[in-house]
Amino acid sequence: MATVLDILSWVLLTLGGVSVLIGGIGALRMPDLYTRMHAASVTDSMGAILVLTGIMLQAGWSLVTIKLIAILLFLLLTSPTSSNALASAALLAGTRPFAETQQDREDVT
Amino acid sequence: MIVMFGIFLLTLLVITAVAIVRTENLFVAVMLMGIASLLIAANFFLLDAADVALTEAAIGAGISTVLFLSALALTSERERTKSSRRLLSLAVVVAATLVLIYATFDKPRFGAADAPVHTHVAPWYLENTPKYIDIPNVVTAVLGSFRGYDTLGEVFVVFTAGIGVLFLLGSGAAAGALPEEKVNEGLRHHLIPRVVGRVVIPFILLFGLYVQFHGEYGPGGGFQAGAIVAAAIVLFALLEGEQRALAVLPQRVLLVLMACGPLIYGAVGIAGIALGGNFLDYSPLLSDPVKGQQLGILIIEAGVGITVTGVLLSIFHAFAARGR
Amino acid sequence: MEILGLYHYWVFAILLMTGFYAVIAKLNLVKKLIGLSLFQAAVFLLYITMGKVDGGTAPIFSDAANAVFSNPLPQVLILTAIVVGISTTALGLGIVVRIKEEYGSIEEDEIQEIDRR
Amino acid sequence: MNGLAQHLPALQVVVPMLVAAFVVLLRPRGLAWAACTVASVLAFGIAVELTQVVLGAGPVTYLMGSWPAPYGIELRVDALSALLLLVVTGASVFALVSGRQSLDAQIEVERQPYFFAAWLLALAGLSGIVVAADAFNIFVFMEISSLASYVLIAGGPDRRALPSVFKYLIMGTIGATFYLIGVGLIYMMTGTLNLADMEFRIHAVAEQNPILAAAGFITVGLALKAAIFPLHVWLPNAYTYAPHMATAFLAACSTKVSLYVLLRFDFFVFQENLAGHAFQFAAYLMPLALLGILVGSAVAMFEKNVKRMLAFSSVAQIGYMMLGASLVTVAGLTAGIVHIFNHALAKGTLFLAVAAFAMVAAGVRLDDLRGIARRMPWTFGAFIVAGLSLIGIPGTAGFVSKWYLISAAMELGPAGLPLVAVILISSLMAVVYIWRIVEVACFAKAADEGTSAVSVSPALITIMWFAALANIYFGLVPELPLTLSGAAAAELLDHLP
Repeated sequence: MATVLDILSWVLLTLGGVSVLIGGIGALRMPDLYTRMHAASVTDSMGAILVLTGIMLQAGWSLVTIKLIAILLFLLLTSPTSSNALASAALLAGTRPFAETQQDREDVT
Repeated sequence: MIVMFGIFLLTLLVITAVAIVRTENLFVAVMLMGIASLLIAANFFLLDAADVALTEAAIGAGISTVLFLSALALTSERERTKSSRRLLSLAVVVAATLVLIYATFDKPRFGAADAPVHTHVAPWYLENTPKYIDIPNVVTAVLGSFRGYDTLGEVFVVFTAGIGVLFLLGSGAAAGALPEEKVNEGLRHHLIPRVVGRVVIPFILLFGLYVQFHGEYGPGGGFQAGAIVAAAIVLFALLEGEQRALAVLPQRVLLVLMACGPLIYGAVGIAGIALGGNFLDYSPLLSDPVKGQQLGILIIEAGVGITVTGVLLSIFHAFAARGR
Repeated sequence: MEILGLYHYWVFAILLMTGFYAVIAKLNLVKKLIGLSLFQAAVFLLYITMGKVDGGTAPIFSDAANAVFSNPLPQVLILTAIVVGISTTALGLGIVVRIKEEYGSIEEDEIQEIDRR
Repeated sequence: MNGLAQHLPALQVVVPMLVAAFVVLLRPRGLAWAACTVASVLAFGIAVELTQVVLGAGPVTYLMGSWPAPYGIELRVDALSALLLLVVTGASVFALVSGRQSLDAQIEVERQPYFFAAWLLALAGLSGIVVAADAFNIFVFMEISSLASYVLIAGGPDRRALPSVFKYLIMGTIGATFYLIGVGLIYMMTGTLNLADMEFRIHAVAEQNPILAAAGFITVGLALKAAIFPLHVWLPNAYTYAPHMATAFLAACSTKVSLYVLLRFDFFVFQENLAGHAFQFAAYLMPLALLGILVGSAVAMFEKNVKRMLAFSSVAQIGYMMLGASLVTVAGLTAGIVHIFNHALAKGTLFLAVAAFAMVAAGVRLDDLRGIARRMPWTFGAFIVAGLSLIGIPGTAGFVSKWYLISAAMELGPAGLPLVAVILISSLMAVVYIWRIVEVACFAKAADEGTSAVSVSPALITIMWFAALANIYFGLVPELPLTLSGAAAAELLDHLP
């Protein structure tokens, strides 16, 4: 049982690490703010969930797990909210999506 | 493993630091500074300094970033001129770095348990904390009692900074007389952040109280708690608008909070004298000296928390009131 | 382990001097304050590094018997120093905001120029 | 009463500090000045009491929180600290009692509570540094005093106060951080923060790299704070644009407290422990002291703003103090330390007089002071007395310290002659710059007579004359400062083998 849990937790941790990595690469390589945010949200959602669940399995049933659940809930609440706030702030400030401008330009020519 | 992790974090830190100096966009520099603070905090955690890590994360990455951002909103976001005296500065800096690196070679080995730091004064604290104070967190014991006078000084440093900012920028009291259309509405028209904020803010406040009163048992204490509570109220002000935040905690109340913390701390110290001990001696507070110490630490930590909250909020409002 | 130890001290030296460079070479006042924060943060690293003991844990007593604890004293000092640092930064920013209001600039050379007139 | 007497070292710091927290809450804002003055007078009383105890029974120590010495924080008051306490608290009392009118004119009433709280915090911070016997505690109180001084200086009505105070903030923080690095390196090698314990334990590791680096960092950091030439660049502007009374307070004591810490470290902690300590003093600090004396005086001769002129003169006077210390003899140290006291008297009086001039004249540039001697004969008289003391005319306090300094230099034999020459040349320069003011004030025709309806308050005139007469009194009867500084010098030096 312990081994199964251990393996499971490492699988989750690895997957979580991979999502964080993907998110990071995406945030670097994507062309404009909105797509970058889209990529970074992989880190926020998948990365956080997988890594925290992995750690929970490592920690076993204790106070630590409860704290981790609290952190996870907090992250699940706040990170979409901050993404929303960021995106609407960008829109208000007049940042246009890259793909759209590209499309517009093609339409004009 | 831990070694590799440490080296990784430190390398990242150096890269961030260089980026901070090189970027010309101040906004980016401030954000990078926040990242650097978080990296430092993570590194502190690896070095067994949980309390310091928590403080650095709350103050270095949180409060300091907020302050820089509010100052940037009032000034400008880009550096206009570049550096001056570059070669001279570079020469000075490189020379000093070499001196510092030269100085590292006689240092006690990293982590050596027989280094003078670990053999002279510190073991006394580890030995005597259970005996005299009997709380699990030795850092809190040293901070609150053995070196409580330093902490008193620290509270006054925060207080001085608060006074200074209020002196320079005015207390923001004039904000009440603003015409209606100029009132800062925060994000009142943005539904999602407001709803989530309403859910989250009570829990942040609760967490602040937990950190405040859990300081004797685990990482935490007045400074961290003050920063967290202040952060919750700043969040409220951002979401609901300055006016509402000021309606909850008017400037005058903040000023009282600011001054109360040092006064509470000082009163505990004076009580020590009145009851026959020295200044900041908590043992005579109760008939059982150990209980007296615990009570003293509890009270002064509360004083610290109150001051930090009051000062940080006053500073925030002072900056915010300037923007209009 | 030896290298890691020295590496900590070297990173301290490099961070310190990176911050110092920003303070003396940059003309933008906010940038100077950012450099100053970095400069102070480096010192925190120096103190905490020297408090580490091999195989130690945070100096908080728990049920685990005969644990090795890291040194609490540098941690206490740095708690104080962090708060001192943020206080200085806050006051510095307050001054910068007033300078901007009075001079309309936060660049050292421009301010000197205005004063010379 | 005996019960309270043993707590004096703690009360010295705590009283002004707690009153500061109280002052910001005072509702009728005019009360702030009164509360601040009362606290200052109390602090001065405590300092006098402590001085008597120290003169009678030797150094006093106090254990904060009753924890034993290297573990808790210790306070220690010896002859040197007693002298500094007298200077710090005395300067505060003089400036406050005489300064109500000037401060009211320069600081808006609604901002006054903050200003006076900062004043008391500066006072508490400076006293805290002086009584502390713990390296880190010195850092904490250094920061209180620095932050509070920044606030005081930024209160100046001229907008140029702001860039000057920013520069001071940057350089002051660099200095404090350098000090912190030095303390950290020493702590790393010795494991202690208590100065006495540090001195004892540093023996074993004295020759190692970190200690050498620490000595360098601490010296440079404190030299920055003490405005020792060439690290004085923050000082002239900061003193010029500060509110006049804040200048009078800070110029009399703030750099000297940093100098005091420097002496503490160099003589208590490092003296016996660094090879060639005396030589290092002679090789590095003495040339800087001499250059500081000459450059400071020379620049002062050409300054057009009186406050800035006096500020540059301060740079030179700090040079005198360093010169005395860098001789590393009892006579030299006595001279340097007694000059801390005498210079505070002279410079404090001069700045009080300048504050009085500023109330009547349009400004404090030389041109503004045309014919001021006829309009303000009393103020001008006090100015002259203090100026003579600054120059070092026999019969004034300034003469005592210069005389001691010259005789200390003569002890070196022929090698001392260049030092004597520098002291004499600089005194001549002081004659020149004081004379420039006298010339303008007495003989130049006033641009616009009778523009000022303001008259200087009797409190200011009284206190100014009191200070001026003190200059003469301590010139004729210099027992008190000489006893204290002699004892201090002996204490600093009895560490020599």
